[in-house]
Amino acid sequence: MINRTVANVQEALQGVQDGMILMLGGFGLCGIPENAIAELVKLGIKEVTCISNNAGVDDFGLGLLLQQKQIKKMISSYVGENDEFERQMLSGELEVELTPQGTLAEKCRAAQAGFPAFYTPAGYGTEVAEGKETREFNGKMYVLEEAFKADFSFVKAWKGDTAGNLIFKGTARNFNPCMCGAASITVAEVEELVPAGELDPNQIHIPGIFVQRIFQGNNYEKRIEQRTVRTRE
Amino acid sequence: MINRTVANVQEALQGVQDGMILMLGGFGLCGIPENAIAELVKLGIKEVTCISNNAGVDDFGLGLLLQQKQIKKMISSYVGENDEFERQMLSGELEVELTPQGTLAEKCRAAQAGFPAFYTPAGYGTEVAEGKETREFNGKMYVLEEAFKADFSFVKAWKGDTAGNLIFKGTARNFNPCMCGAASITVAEVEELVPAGELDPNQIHIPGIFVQRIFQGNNYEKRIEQRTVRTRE
Amino acid sequence: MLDKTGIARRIAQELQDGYFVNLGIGIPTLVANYIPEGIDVEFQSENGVLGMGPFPFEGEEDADVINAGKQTITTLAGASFFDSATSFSMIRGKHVDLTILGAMEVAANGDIANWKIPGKMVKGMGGAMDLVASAENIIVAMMHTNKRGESKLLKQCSLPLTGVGCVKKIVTNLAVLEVVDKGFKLLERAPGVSVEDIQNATEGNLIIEGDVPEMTL
Amino acid sequence: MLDKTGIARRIAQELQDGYFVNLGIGIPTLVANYIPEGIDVEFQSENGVLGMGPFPFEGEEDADVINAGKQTITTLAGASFFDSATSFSMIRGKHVDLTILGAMEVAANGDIANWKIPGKMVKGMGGAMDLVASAENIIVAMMHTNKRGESKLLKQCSLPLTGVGCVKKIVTNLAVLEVVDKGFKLLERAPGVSVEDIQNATEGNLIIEGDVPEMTL
Repeated sequence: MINRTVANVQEALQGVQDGMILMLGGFGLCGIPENAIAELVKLGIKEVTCISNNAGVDDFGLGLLLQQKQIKKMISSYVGENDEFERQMLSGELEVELTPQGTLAEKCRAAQAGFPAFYTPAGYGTEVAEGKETREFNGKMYVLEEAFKADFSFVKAWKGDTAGNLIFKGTARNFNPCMCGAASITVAEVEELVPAGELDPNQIHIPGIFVQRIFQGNNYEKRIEQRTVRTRE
Repeated sequence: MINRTVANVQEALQGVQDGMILMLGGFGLCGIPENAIAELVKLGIKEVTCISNNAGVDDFGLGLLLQQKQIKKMISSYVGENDEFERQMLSGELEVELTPQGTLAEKCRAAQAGFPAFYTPAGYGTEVAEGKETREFNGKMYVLEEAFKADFSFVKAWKGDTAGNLIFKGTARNFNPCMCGAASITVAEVEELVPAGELDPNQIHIPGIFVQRIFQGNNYEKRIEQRTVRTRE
Repeated sequence: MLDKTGIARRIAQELQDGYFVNLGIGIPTLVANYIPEGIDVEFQSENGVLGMGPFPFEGEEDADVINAGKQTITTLAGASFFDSATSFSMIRGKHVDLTILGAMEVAANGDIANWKIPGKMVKGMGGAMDLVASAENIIVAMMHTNKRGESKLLKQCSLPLTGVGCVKKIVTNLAVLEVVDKGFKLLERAPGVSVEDIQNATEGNLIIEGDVPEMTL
Repeated sequence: MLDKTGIARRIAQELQDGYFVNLGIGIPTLVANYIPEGIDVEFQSENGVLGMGPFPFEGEEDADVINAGKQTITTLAGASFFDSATSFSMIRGKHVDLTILGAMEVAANGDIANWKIPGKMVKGMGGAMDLVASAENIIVAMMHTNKRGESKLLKQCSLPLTGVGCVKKIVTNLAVLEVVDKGFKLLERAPGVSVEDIQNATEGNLIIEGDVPEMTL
């Protein structure tokens, strides 16, 4: 077994530099790599490009990096819940590449799987397709989208083992598996790190080969953005 | 919950006709849809095209359909263990499209995921690429491969529920998940069919949306092709 | 005239037994509350869940189980969780039977705009571009006019598009319309709304054939 | 001169700590028996397993747990099972560090042929085309000559290709060779084999620089 563990978040982020392209898992605040984000803030890494479906909220998630003006460019599908994001984008301080959500996921998966590009119907006829090759297959139009290239990928899993195998929980899975192995170095933080052999090999969501560094995260807040409930009758 | 169960293999195969394109899961004899194959033999369906990584062995798996001359064309990556296959192919009785294994898997996955085509490096510069578009991305050459189009997909899972959710076991997983939802109708046979709600939603390998019909299989032989063992010291 | 709940109730009548349905944020989310009796449908949310149930009881919220609107949810028997790539395989691969989403503008040729007002508002397209480019069956749920009283059913969209020629049906507070070759075909009027009311609120070509029935809810 | 076991032992010296390795059918499979002490490697098999262990004890074979050669296997702590698409994501995405496979012919430009003899034998390419087109690091394990005594290290392949310009290193019963710009560079001789023996058995351009050491096993 190849041991993928590192001692802590500091070791996990070694090599992260200003100007890098970073992938970050999560959907809204669900399943985000909270420890890695906190460390990026602490390190004061600047001018980074972040590939992430959302940009957190004003005071949590990637919103923390936005507040510190650490982000040069965001590649996301949705920014609806973040006022600071919208402000920086409309003022031109922040470069933003809005990408359809399924295209965003597949651009990660293509990088993970060694596909240079793929054809998707999403965005055909819209400004997303401007400057991109379009092509007809079987009477339908498609846009050619290229795989992402990133330096680091930060993901959050529920359980992981020392071999780097990951299991996600509920909808906290989202973009995390697609981003594993999609960057030069994939860093996974987990709620529970167990010795290799404890996880059922049949139930691994992401095999350790896609993960370079894994560590036991801590102090997860797991904030809820929209607490919606029903009352007992 | 949308109920995907059918009573038996007969009901599961309703609508299968001569000349259709069929996908069949399995790698060698591991994880093949034994019940569906037996029924195809019994029904005497003719002139079918089979998309399957292998063609079984002379007296089991798809080899049974080859013996009965039911197959017009095979699309496979490997035929090494089947003498009748090799004989029919070399004599020209059987049309064969040999496809690199990763390309075969991805042509299924592309059909499942709504991608019309993809670029892969596999086969560039070989006869597999003849007549196909090739293209350079980042200094490397790729071949354009199109998604499969199939009428029925027959897969075998370990456990399944009435909603069509599937869990596979060990390396019997192989092509089965990639073929789910890759044909007009996906038929899953399972070793154990349980009521919806019994499987952990976090541990489903294939969600029921990719499966149209599911049934409890029986009499699985699960033959071993190469029984290799070590002796206790 | 319908309120948002009424729109959702009318759209719920479009659900058919065995449908897998993706509901957008806003009015579409309400559709789940009005599933006709005797049919089974399953709701997919593009953040990675199939088989969504109602909101959780207070105290039972799980931060790891949300829908695409970031609302806490529950799951029903037979549910499954999956990653974003798989989620859009369901959508792009046409395994989802019906998509219901909101819009800022719809054009008579089926174009839809719902993600951006240049220089003013940019929410992002989220999964909407994938959904509208892929689905065979798209219903738009929206008010017939915007806050300034201007029609949202146009000859041509003025805002950046989300997708081209994809909308099949529209349910508004005033009417049910089908997108056909030459414009919006009026299928039903909302209770108490006249054909003239609808005509006045519709900028794009409105096609009226024979008597237009009032919808039943 | 080496036997098949010897070839496997020599190739095992190429393994490095932390390598994920894909082993082809035949001689490559034997490499797993000679992992150098003190390093950790993991074996991937393209039918969907990472972390392969030794063959099972008699009576413990599981029909659902095999390798790409259809042999019954076991798994080690930290192993995982996955589907074929994911398996080739590992291969195509360059997550597998080293590929070791057999060949019928290798050319001086790195071309390889190992899947078909037109009109005579067609085994199929299996995963070999994906492996050779993707891997950065490919070692071919084979006999230096075929059954008729003809060289398998050629100026140009005569059989249908599996991949172009991809082979980096070759370990045969006679020698270790590296594929360089102008041909096969002789790195090591097998025990008891002379440079002349290797020259005589090599049709493609053989590059000999200085004294060629005998390999140590």
